Amino acid sequence: MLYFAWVRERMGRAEEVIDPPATVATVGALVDWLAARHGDDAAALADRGRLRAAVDQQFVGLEASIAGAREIALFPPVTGG
Amino acid sequence: MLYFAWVRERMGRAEEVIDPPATVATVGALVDWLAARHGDDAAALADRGRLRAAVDQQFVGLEASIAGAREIALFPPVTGG
Amino acid sequence: MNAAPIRVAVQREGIDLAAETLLIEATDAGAIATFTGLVRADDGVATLELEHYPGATEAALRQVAEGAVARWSLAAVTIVHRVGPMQPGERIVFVAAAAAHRGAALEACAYLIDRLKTDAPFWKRETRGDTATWVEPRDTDHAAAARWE
Amino acid sequence: MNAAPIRVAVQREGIDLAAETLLIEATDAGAIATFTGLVRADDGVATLELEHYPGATEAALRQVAEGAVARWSLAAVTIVHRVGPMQPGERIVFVAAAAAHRGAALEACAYLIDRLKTDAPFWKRETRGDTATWVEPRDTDHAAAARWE
Repeated sequence: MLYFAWVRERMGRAEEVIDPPATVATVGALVDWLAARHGDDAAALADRGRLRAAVDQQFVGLEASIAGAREIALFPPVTGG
Repeated sequence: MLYFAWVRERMGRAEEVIDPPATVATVGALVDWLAARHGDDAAALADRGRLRAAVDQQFVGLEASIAGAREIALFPPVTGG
Repeated sequence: MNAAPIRVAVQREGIDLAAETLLIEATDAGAIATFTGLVRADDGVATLELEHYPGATEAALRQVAEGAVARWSLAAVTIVHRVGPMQPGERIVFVAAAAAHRGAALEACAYLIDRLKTDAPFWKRETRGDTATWVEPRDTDHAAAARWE
Repeated sequence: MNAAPIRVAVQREGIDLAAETLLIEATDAGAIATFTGLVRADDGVATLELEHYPGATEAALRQVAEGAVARWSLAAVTIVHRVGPMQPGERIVFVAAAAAHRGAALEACAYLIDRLKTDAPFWKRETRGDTATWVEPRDTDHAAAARWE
């Protein structure tokens, strides 16, 4: 897992290695699983409407599959340029 | 009078002082009067559709008045930039 | 047409406009349109910090550049984006499009910056006094990007 | 709004992009769009010569710049046009618009170059081998200028 911007700040870490059960099939389910681990993480990830994700560096919606994914990132909407 | 680009080349001069009669009231009439002075000038100014003019540095049509004008320029359509 | 050279860079150091200009002018195009974004000081911002997603950022910028090359007949495309801390007046982003004709260069330049604003993983944090704030995305950016779809 | 500084220059010497960039970036705008026209070598042109109407040219360029300032909220406008003989690869014209927001800068930049092409008294003569030809105006230039009316 990679976290960026205020997601990183609220999670208190920029990255971690995770091993979710096979029943966690989508990005949305993964966020639920991450949040369920710890109260602080639940608070950090509470604002689902402002969470964006990438699976193996491809931008995806929360409904996207994470099957076989090696790198998943969570972050706020982008504000570049 | 000022001449630019191929008008200048065909007239064989970049500028001249003229004193047309008071009956020459418009740019178009002035071009006719200039052309009537000399066969070479008539040939140089023959292509009226491709002549543009400025009176005292303001771009005008051939129908524009030259009353009181101090500087009149004849030139081809512009091709800058 | 897809052979137009694409230059994409994400860097911590300042953007060297003279060097970038030399590169894009070397393409023998007749028309070059550029856009430069600068850190504005007007609302009390002391420092702007840009975070990004290494690897994914470069890929996203390349995709934006390739999108422009696919739509217009271009001689070259440049996208340089700065990351890390910056002061007001410094360049955040520079994009350039070179083409034989000015219409293609101007439109491609607008496309590059509009798409970059929504399609590349950058996050801005502004510091005013002791307060750091993450910049929220603007609806107008999404509207600007959407007009190219 | 009409207080935006306007810089207009018609010059025989080469266009110094670094100096022009410094001037336009000094305005504290967040967005700068530029357009540079270069002499193309692609159709065998050895020399391009630009003739102009001294005095009237500067007034026409100033009018084009003022037209942009009246339409958009701009921090600064630059128009620099070269005259005299030029070689392929050299800069003929540089225009720039600085604004708080990129939309205004990009649109104003396109306006400046489109209007300049039809509204300013410049004439181009191309030399290929021993033959010099006066360049004819292009209908597409008038169409591009007309879209701003």
